[in-house]
Amino acid sequence: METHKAKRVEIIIEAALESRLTDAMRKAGVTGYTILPVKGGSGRSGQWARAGQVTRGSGMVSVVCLIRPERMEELLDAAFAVVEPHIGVVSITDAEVLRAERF
Amino acid sequence: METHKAKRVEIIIEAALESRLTDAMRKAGVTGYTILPVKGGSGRSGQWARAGQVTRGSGMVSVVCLIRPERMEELLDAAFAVVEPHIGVVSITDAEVLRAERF
Amino acid sequence: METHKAKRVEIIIEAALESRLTDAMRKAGVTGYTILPVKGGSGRSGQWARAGQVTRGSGMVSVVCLIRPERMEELLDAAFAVVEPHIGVVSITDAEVLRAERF
Amino acid sequence: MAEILELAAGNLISPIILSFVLGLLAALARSDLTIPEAVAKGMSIYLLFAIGFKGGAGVAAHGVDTTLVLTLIVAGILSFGLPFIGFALLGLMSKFSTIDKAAVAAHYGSISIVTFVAATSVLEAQGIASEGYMVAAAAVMEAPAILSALWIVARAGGKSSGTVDAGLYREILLNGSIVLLVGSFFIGAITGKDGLDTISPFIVAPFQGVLCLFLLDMGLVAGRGLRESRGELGLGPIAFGMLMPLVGSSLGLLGALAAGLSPGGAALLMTLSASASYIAVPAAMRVALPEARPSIYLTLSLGVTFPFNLTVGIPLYTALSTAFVGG
Amino acid sequence: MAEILELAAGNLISPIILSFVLGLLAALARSDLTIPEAVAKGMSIYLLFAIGFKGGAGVAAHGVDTTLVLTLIVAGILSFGLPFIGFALLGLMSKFSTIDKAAVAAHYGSISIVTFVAATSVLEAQGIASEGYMVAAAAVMEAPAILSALWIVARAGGKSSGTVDAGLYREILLNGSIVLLVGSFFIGAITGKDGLDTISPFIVAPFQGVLCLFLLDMGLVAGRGLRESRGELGLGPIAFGMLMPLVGSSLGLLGALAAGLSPGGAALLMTLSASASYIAVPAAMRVALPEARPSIYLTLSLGVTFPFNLTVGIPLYTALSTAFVGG
Amino acid sequence: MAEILELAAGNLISPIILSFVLGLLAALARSDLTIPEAVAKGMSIYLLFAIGFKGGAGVAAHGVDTTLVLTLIVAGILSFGLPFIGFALLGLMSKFSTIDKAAVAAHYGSISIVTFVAATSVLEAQGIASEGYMVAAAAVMEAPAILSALWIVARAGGKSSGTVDAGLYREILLNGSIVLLVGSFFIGAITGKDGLDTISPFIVAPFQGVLCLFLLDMGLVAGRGLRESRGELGLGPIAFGMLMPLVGSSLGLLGALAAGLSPGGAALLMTLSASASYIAVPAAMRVALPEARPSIYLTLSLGVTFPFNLTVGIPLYTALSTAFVGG
Ligand SMILES: Nc1ncnc2c1ncn2[C@@H]1O[C@H](COP(=O)(O)O)[C@@H](O)[C@H]1O
Ligand SMILES: Nc1ncnc2c1ncn2[C@@H]1O[C@H](COP(=O)(O)O)[C@@H](O)[C@H]1O
Ligand SMILES: Nc1ncnc2c1ncn2[C@@H]1O[C@H](COP(=O)(O)O)[C@@H](O)[C@H]1O
Ligand code: NA
Ligand code: NA
Ligand code: NA
Repeated sequence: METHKAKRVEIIIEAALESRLTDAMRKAGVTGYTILPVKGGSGRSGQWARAGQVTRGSGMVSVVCLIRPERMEELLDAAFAVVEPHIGVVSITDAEVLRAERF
Repeated sequence: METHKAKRVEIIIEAALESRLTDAMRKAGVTGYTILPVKGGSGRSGQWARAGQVTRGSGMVSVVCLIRPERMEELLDAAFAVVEPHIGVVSITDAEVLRAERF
Repeated sequence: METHKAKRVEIIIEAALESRLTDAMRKAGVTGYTILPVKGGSGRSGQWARAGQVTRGSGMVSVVCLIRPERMEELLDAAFAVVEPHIGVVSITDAEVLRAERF
Repeated sequence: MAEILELAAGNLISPIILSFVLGLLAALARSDLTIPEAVAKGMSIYLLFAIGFKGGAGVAAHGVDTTLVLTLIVAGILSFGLPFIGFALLGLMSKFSTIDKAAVAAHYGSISIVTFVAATSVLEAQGIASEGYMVAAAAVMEAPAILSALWIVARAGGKSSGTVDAGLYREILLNGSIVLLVGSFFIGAITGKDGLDTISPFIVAPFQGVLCLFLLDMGLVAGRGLRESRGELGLGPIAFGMLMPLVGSSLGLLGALAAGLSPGGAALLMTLSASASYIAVPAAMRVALPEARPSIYLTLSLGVTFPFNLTVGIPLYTALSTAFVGG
Repeated sequence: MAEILELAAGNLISPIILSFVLGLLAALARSDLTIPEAVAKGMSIYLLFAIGFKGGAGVAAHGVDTTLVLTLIVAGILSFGLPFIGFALLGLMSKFSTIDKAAVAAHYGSISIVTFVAATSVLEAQGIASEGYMVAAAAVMEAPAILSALWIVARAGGKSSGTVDAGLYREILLNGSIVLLVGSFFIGAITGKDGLDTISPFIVAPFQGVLCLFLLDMGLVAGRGLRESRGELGLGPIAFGMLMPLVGSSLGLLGALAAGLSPGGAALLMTLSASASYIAVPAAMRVALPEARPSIYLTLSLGVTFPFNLTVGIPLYTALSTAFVGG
Repeated sequence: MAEILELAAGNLISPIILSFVLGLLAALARSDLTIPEAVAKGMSIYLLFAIGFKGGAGVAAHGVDTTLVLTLIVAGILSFGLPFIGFALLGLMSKFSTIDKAAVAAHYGSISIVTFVAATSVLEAQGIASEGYMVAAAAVMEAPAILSALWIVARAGGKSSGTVDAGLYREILLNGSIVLLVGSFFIGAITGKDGLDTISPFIVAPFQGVLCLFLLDMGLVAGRGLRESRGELGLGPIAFGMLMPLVGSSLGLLGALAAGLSPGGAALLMTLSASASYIAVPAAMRVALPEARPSIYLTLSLGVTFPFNLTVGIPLYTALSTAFVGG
């Protein structure tokens, strides 16, 4: 099966910023992404879990974005502007995708 | 720790097709996979979110499958046959796994 | 944008062992991770789904950990000690991260 | 006419309608008010169980009269038939593709159970009795329309890449709502008044309140749908979303007269015919006709026809049925 | 005997049993009917809170009689002891490994709170009073069986790779159901009749209805479990799933006589002894004995013993207790 | 004074307080008892809807008196003003950074709706009437405090990297709780007694029971928060968490006298002023002042002030308001 090179960018960010991130992505021309719920986590700002959480419904989400390698910088710039002052992490993996025309 | 080469295939697909995809995978001899819930997303067919969704309970899921490199083509063929007429994306990453005997 | 090499370790494990795994990780000095809920899956021990599950609330979780390559062995050792007698899978992918000072 | 308007006005300021309006406004104003998916599903399970059980207990109390079989047959015919009319009307009123037209038509042949529930509570408030087995008629009308739509697509040579297999038919026939509605109907019919007495503090007393919260959620969902699909529908399709319920309910009235239903039962059959599915059919369409655009069929069903029926339709159907069926 | 059959028949057509059957059939027919996990958990929290509170309020009303301590001791002994009998019986009736046998045995020493709840509502329907502190007996019986099973494995030289640490013991003793049951029991006992009056429209009136939906879910889950593990259990183990409750309830009856319980209390202790855990013990087994196969212990507990108790067991235990304990 | 103590004691052994205590203890003992997020959200939607609707129906019944506008103005001023006092007090009682102090202050200017709900149910139990529009006062007090905090940060030259944009203001003003509270208030006001009668078996009868389970969850969450942030707060801040409600309620009392509220209304305005937000404000802080530490403001609001108000505060405010406002 024919596959095409792509980057898989995963952004773990506070739920309160989700719409700001996706807005910024759309402005940067990135219209394909998937948002996964997050159950809990731990980082420099401590540990948290959705269930035992003081403000339910806050918490974090994971935004996964498959993108052509040449478009990645734009995405990272847009994402970074939103994530920068906040907690959360951004990671990038090399990937391949089917149906490249969709990206 | 000893690790073994594998492929990580991630298929994001409409929930209505989940059982059709896993049936097809089983027919192709793939019996190991994990299904993650998806909270929302955006693609060529527009934006959607589980919470603000018109038909609750539809939405999408992410099927993650770790597989030996030599078995991947079969998996992709099986998956593609299900995904092809529908919306959704398929991506592949190089990975390594512990406990190779389980794959 | 400047990125730094990292490993992305993904551990799919029974929910009942979640706190044991994260405790072991913390003991090994790993304080950054994210836990994703899992909806269902299939493996050598058979198929299961959260919805049709006999003991609700058990099921599995996916623990994702971004870590500096040189720290990975410690993480794998700690994780393996917990996962070993139980069902579940561990996979590792090469990744890059922004804001390396956070890892 | 004055009576209809009065009824409509009385209906409009009921807590359930206002809850729907609240949800709609909140969504249009982009408030972050949301009802968790699990809670919304829980409420819909509650409503289905309650309405099925009460229908069954009603049948146990009043016995099965001869119109039961007739009503179910009429209901099946309506669900099979309405998509053809819908498809033809859309040919005149829209520029949709064959597949989009067929998908929309399927929604209007099938039914919306919340619209049905809202109608029963309007009837109750007015003290109009209705046949308990109307719940069974609702269940009968869920699925046939889907078959009609698939047949229309096949006949029109519109080729869809979707999957129409045995699995799909099972999913359609055994979908959760049908099974729960029919199942609780039988439980109600078997356990009768005793059963109803045991659980009526759960399924009768708080019913209206749960319905309010459920309609709040429907308003939120409809409002978000409208906002996202803004501009995708022309005036023609929107007019269709209000004309089709009138056509459907007229045929429902004829069917009710043919089956010999009471005025209350007739109002419910009219409501069922007028209402458009927003759960079972969309799910089937994603599998069978993936090219059909959800933004079209869901916006029409939930954003146009559902509010239309809730506000204008139900009082109108009730008035017409009491006028024409006598009572 | 005729009386028992009549009771059983009356029990069988109650809304709660029929709801369970509906869920079972829906799952076996592969309907997609599902109750969201969060809603199912919410209902089980409701049931635990309500049953605990009512038990406590009952104790506040009738006072602590001298059998209380005796009952709790007997309950603990039953939970500790039953796994040994279960393990021995499985040696005769199955070919399971030592670890599988011990895991199954642990389930039968512990209890199923829904079976208990169903029994209290059968007693209520028949106007048979029971001691409020039976709720405390239920809490006492949750955990000891797990220790017995671990001890059996250790003694039999069966080595499991599982984790038996301080964390495990805390999880077993402070698991959510025990804490909620005991906690609400104390709240009920402290606030007494006043407290009960304040919240009885929430915990008393709708109780039966919530129980119906909860059993619908249990039916769905049991049915899906049966379908998936089809063929994994032989006839021997299935027979065990029906024999063991009879053995357990007999010992429960002896215990009730020894402790001096009323007929209603005796029926409940019999039910507790006869029932098999499907929440607390399976979770502990995954940690402590990961090699034990869930498809065995869950299918037996939820697919065989639970329906057996619900349909045949409870009426039988009630009849026996009223016959033997007098009253 | 004796009266206050008696009230406090009576309050302390109510099911709702004990449910909170149960949750707190379970969390501190590290039990795995948890209420699913969706269920907790569902309950809070229920409480907001019920309290809003009842407030509105109250206004419909007793009419809008002249103090309404005055009360809303006073409420707005309190919410705007209290953060400045809080910020100043924290300057004396803590070593927090400017941003942390401002964030904490915002919480105390805003309100906790559950504290308000608990106060209304204490008033009800004592047969003290209160103005239905106090619900509107609660809604008015949610947001202004956030603006004060942002202004404080800006004035103090404390630069936060957070995002203060139009989106943030919309989120604050149209956040789900405000919309639901105000919306259901209007539904109640429009449909009046008829509306209330229709849905009172849902929003009135089971209200206290739902509140119990909700407070159980609050206890769990507060206990987990306390455990995780153990040691992060010094004695000064903890004292602040109990002093600030006293300061707030005193100003609330003055405001109530100025506006001419009844004793019941005054008690509620005192409670609102004394309570600290734990939903709307924390969410806004994460966006606007991300450097502010949640472990500080949440622990103070939910771990210190909430239990303080629930146990000591509400009976005190009720006693003071009846003493000072007459009635
Ligand atoms: N190394 C990591 N690997 C995976 N997720 C992380 C990592 N570090 C932080 N996170 C996630 O990002 C959130 C905030 O992290 P932090 O900004 O370090 O407090 C955590 O709660 C985790 O969900
Ligand atoms: N580039 C992408 N990266 C990640 N997920 C995507 C991407 N494109 C599409 N998706 C997911 O697939 C769904 C359907 O996409 P589409 O077929 O483009 O409408 C979206 O709602 C997303 O959840
Ligand atoms: N090859 C695989 N790829 C992804 N997930 C897997 C794989 N094998 C097992 N799993 C996950 O691990 C769980 C236990 O697997 P097993 O230990 O093989 O029974 C399954 O239910 C899946 O969620
Ligand atoms: Na219809
Ligand atoms: Na037992
Ligand atoms: Na305040």
